[in-house]
Amino acid sequence: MTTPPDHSPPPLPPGTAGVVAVGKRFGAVRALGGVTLDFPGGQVTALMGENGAGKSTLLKILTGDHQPTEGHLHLDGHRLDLRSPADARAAGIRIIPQEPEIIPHVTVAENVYAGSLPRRAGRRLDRAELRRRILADLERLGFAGVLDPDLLGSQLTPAQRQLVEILRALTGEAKVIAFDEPTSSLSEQEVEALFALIRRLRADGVAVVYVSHRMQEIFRLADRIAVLRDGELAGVQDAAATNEGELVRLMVGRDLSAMFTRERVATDRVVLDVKGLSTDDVHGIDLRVHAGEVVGLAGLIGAGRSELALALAGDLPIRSGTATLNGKPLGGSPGAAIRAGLGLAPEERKAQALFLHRSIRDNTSVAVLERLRRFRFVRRGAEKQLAQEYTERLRVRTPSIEHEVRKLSGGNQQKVVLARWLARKPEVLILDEPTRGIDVGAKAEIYRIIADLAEQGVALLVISSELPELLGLADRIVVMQGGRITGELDRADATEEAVLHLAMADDLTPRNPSPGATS
Amino acid sequence: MTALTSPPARPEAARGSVLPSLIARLGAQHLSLIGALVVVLAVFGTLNDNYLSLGNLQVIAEAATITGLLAVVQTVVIICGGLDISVGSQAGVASVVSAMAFTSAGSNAYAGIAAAVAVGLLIGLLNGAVIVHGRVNPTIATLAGLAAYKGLAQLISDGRAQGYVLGDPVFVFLGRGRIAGLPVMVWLLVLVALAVHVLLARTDLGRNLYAIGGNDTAARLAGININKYLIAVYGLIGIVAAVAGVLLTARTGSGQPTSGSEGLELKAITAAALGGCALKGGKGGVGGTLLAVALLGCLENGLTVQGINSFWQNVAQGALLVVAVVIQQRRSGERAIGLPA
Amino acid sequence: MTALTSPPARPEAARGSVLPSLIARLGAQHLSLIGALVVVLAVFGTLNDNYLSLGNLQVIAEAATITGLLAVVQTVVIICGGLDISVGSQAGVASVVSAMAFTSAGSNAYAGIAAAVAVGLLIGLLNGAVIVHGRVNPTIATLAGLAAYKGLAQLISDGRAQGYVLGDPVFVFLGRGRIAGLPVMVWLLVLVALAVHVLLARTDLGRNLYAIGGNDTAARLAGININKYLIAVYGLIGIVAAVAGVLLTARTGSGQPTSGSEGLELKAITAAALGGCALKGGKGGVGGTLLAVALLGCLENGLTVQGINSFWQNVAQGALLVVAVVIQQRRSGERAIGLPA
Amino acid sequence: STGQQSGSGDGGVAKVDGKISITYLQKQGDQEYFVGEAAGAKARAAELGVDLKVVNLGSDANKTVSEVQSALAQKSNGLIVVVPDPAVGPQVVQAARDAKVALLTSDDQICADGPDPAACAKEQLVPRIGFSGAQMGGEVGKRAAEEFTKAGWNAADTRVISAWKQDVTVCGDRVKGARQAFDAAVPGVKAIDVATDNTPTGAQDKVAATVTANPGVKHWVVWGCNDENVQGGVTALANAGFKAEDVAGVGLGAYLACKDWKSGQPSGMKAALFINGKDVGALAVQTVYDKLKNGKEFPAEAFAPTRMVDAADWQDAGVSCG
Ligand SMILES: Nc1ncnc2c1ncn2[C@@H]1O[C@H](COP(=O)(O)OP(=O)(O)OP(=O)(O)O)[C@@H](O)[C@H]1O
Ligand SMILES: Nc1ncnc2c1ncn2[C@@H]1O[C@H](COP(=O)(O)OP(=O)(O)OP(=O)(O)O)[C@@H](O)[C@H]1O
Ligand SMILES: O[C@@H]1[C@@H](O)[C@@H](O)CO[C@H]1O
Ligand SMILES: [Mg+2]
Ligand SMILES: [Mg+2]
Repeated sequence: MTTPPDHSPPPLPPGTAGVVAVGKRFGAVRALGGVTLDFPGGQVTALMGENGAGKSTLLKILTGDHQPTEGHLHLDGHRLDLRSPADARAAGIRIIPQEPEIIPHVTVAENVYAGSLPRRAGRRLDRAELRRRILADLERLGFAGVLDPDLLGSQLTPAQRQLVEILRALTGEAKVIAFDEPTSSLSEQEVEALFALIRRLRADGVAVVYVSHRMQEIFRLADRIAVLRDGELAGVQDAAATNEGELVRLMVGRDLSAMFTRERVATDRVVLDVKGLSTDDVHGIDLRVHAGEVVGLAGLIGAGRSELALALAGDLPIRSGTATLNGKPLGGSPGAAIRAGLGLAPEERKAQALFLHRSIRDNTSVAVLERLRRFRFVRRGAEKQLAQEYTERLRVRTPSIEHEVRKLSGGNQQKVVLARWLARKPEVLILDEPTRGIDVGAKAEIYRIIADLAEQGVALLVISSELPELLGLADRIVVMQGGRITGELDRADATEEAVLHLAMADDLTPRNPSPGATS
Repeated sequence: MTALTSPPARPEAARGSVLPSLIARLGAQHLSLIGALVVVLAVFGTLNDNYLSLGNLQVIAEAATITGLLAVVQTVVIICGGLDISVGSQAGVASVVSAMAFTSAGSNAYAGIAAAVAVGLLIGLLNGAVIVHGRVNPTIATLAGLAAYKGLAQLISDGRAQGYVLGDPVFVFLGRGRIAGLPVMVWLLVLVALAVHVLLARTDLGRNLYAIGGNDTAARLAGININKYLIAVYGLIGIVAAVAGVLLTARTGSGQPTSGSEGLELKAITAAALGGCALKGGKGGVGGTLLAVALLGCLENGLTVQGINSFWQNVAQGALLVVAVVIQQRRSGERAIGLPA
Repeated sequence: MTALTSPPARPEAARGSVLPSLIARLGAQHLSLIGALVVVLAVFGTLNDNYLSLGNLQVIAEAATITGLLAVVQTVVIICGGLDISVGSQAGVASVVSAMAFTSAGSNAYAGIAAAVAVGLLIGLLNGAVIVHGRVNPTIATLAGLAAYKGLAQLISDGRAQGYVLGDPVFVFLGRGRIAGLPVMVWLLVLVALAVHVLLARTDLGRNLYAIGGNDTAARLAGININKYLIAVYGLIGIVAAVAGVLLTARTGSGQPTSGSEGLELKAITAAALGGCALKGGKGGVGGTLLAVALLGCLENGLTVQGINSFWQNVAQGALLVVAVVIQQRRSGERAIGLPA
Repeated sequence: STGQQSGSGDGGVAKVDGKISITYLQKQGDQEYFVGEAAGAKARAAELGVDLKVVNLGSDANKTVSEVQSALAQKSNGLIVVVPDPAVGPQVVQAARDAKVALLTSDDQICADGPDPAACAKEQLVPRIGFSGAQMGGEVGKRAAEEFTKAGWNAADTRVISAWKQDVTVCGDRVKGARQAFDAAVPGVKAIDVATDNTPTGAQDKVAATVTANPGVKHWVVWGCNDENVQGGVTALANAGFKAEDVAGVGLGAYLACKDWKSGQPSGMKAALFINGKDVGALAVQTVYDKLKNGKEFPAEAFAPTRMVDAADWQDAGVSCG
């Protein structure tokens, strides 16, 4: 039931922005073609589509970061020409970009107000006012305890970086706010605070654009749902009048098999054995993962899951306790851990995993080169074959495996990270937020690969902030809080409520953002 | 007034009275530099009675002024993610221009200074334009400038020292005058350093420079006009390099196309880096840079005063540079490329 | 065998016969350099009948060899995210050592060469160790090396040219010999360049170097032992800088502590940068660097042959550097600091 | 102030009773000639019981001012200076006078009240131990002309290569002197100016380029600022296939030329003007010592002995060849 794009009457509410016949090319790649779409004021318009469908590109055009190669924008009934993000900001258009951009050596407060710092006469920075403002905004937006305004940008966790971007967009007057996968590194608590915020924005008449791959979120928030496919508008749906199946069909052009389920194949053979392990921020971890088992690791922001993963992978020093893989001790260096049979697909793809200026092929093969070489020469044929195989299985949207990774969409970049580690086939594979930003179709494929690996006897430790995903995948869920394991749930007993209970053991009252108007 | 150093990570420290906070802040951030400085002063002071005399300290300060000026502006451009390798050549052009304009304006010092500053500004803006509009990497653009402006200085001067300014009271005042017992040159350095410090630490302009150097995408998305800032910063460098060139003329008595300015870029960059500027941008401050300038100046003077031959001086300077940085790195706990934490 | 350039973005092009593919690849990636080279050759070839003579081309090649060697290894270290500013000083040490060891071993050239290479390797490993274990930024560490090794060369030679090797057939062969009409020195450059190209483009070691320079955290987490690679790369630089030093001795007839090696670092870095190495690492290749070396060499020779005075030469070289890079940037469409896409 | 006193009339300088300290400030202290000069000065200072410091100024006029000030702050009794550029001279003179310290220059001349020694009133020239660039060049040019004539070359197929670093003032004086003397003796030979960086390799590359650009030339005369330039030029010619008998290089310094001669091989390096840096350094220290100890007035100008040497007589002349 595709509604053709249509912006004839009824008259648009004030604050409506939109694009008319907009297209964008990057060299030979056509990212967008002829998209006409409105974002009405006082409504949440969700934007969906497979990885690489053009969602981020559309938002970047809307916010002045990219200039369209065809078509134009409008706001409040006037044609809009944006030559820079500054123009867009001035017009009242904001974005929370897919990848947070943080300034490393300045404080959170300066990060948030960069470009519009409060000042006194003579351009003197007004530090008192800056402090007042950040505290007020943190309070108003419900992030008061989560983000210390004096922290430096370089000290922030991925979730905190995301919060900085949200704060940036929500300060000052805004007519249009675009969220590009804002929840992909947030945990439940922050997600709830964010949703409350978005609802308030809508009530204030702001036009909200919301990009996400998470169906649940979309149906909780959106008034309208626009679907992009291959850079074109596949349809616009009324949220109340559509369903998951229909959206998926619009996105991928076919039906997807029903909910993912897998059988338990775990053996009794312990592969990864962690005893009393502590690092600087993680304490007394006891954990076993068996061959063929998928263990899920749940927790809120800063629970210490990523830190545990990095310690096992040899990148953070172990202060006490032991970790062994098939009896061989872990620790030392990432190289040693990999040689011992451990693989880690880390959490932050750009900072920790990708070589942005290298090809998909290079990025896929980097951890398996020693299997692909003869003497020390890389066997190009074998390498290409490997990269080709995973690029196809994970449905990476790219003209060729020689494409530079920086030119891929966020979700497709994530697939390349996974391809590297899936290709490596280690005995223990740790996946830290593996489906961050990944579309529905590819998610299903990744789940299938995880299931295959388990069947082949690989021991898997999956860290995810998306609880439904963990519940569907894991044989067992281990929950962390404050650097410690607070409990463990078997597949049969695991429910969202049970996991959340353990994740917030001390503080079971959800912090509701304080009421108050947003601007 | 806060300390002469990079912006406070914890603004609380910036409160309180000026001097103790200044010392506390400089101390915490630059302990290794201060330690090295104390060691250098103590060692040479013990070996030589005159080393710590007021006279010698003034000599050290005066000798370090021109490098200091260039190091201060180098700090600014490094903070915003650039680099200027052409500062020495720029100073050379300014030196020659100041002397030649002075002469042809009938021994008018103000004409000489104005001409030098104007030319410096022009060159700086040209550098900025090449980098911003030509999209040339700052290192390469100013590497090219290093050669081109040197050639320019040689061409306009025919490769020879130009003019003679020692008969002029203004130049003599700049080169030899004192105010309140301190050389005029040193006052100039103090003024420029303070102004740049205030710019960096206390104005929104300065904070935007840290943003640009720390993450240019973030800065752009925040609506900061990076191009304008970069061009302005290179323009500022041009002006300060011109002041350095004028001082060169005042000190040596004539306009020098290359002598006295060659190699200044390396000294300025060394001081900025030793003072804590991260070469990839976004970090650093005037305080650290000045400390580094002082350290290098005291060391050089001490070695010379002790009659150490210049070959050993090279070895000693290289070694000290490494030692100071090693200590600094260990303290800051920062991970250099690829090292385990 | 594929072209002398960074590992192929499109390996398809590497198939087919060697020469056309080489030209196609170099051409596509370095059109502005090739364009500039053609212009330079055409202009000076028209102005002067002998410019394009075999003899003069050999002179150009020979004059560019030492810079070329250092530019090739500079390419490697820049690719892995480092820099070596001390290569010139290293070559100076090696030059002096080769001549002194030659003399004290009773005019044994092999002893001279072996001693120089051994010392070069040691210095290189020392640089690597300071950077890796001392956690010192490569620029600062080798800036210190620039001073320290220069002092070392001066100390062991007492600042004087050492020995006389032109009576020795091995040194004469190195400095003046030809094989198949090509100077031995040039053969050496070709050999080193080919070896480094194969290392970078065809082996897993080379891949890992690009990875380290592209994203050191990612490289570490992919299991690459960055420390080992860095130390090895600086060791390699030490060896090649020593070879350059030996050639310096062979060409000038005696061991030169500073003469002939001072300033080589800037030339090498300029060539690597002009050839397409990104100074922040992860990008570049031997092909582009060699093209840049050729371009700079042909330009310098042409200007000299035309009798252009050295002041204009500086201006011309600076201007050419900017023009070539501007064209290159425009073509690659890459965003320099802060520009809109 | 300055105008009143004559260059030598530094009347305020008192005799020194205790240990005398002298600072020797040299341009290009890492260059072979100056390394020798420093060695000669140190040896003589040791004999005389003088406390001597040698400071390398490189080619930095600004550092000259700083180091003069530093030496004065250190209470040196006497200064000997080789300026990187004569234009900085008046500053040096002024500082020394203000401090009432004895000032002698070595090698290069400076003027008390103006940047150009050539345009200086005689009484304003600072006393000096050294040599005259023009005069040294003249000797080089004269010898080059003799070599040309002796070889029986003709102007048509001979070229002169004149190699120097074009922004070093004293280099310009030397090659100009050489040119004048040469032209006066054998007119009509074309000369090619080659811009170098004053290093052997730099000169070699530039001369090599020049040579291929002039294919008709059969014989070459080479001179330059110093031995580095001439040796580099001669080596380039050898590499280009010119036989020793087709090249007449006349060096300046003899410290590199002697290496060719020592090897006993035929060389295009036909002669060199030997300036004994050691003697200059020793004489300078002695002169300042005599003034401070015994009140003996500075001579206005004392020339270091220079001597044209060649493969046959360099050893007799006392050239030490490292
Ligand atoms: N509020 C906070 N402020 C600053 N640092 C924090 C905070 N919370 C956690 N950290 C740091 O984060 C690290 C532990 O978080 P880690 O990233 O391992 O957790 P996680 O469970 O993976 O959560 P996340 O979803 O944030 O990745 C530690 O280094 C800790 O010091
Ligand atoms: N800077 C760029 N250079 C070249 N191609 C680009 C660039 N940015 C985006 N593309 C291409 O444009 C297409 C659309 O990308 P976009 O980032 O808009 O996708 P998306 O819908 O946001 O995907 P995701 O869900 O993975 O974030 C992709 O094919 C991508 O490879
Ligand atoms: O370079 C020369 C040196 O060779 C010697 O001749 C003395 O004067 C210097 O300028
Ligand atoms: Mg996207
Ligand atoms: Mg995490």
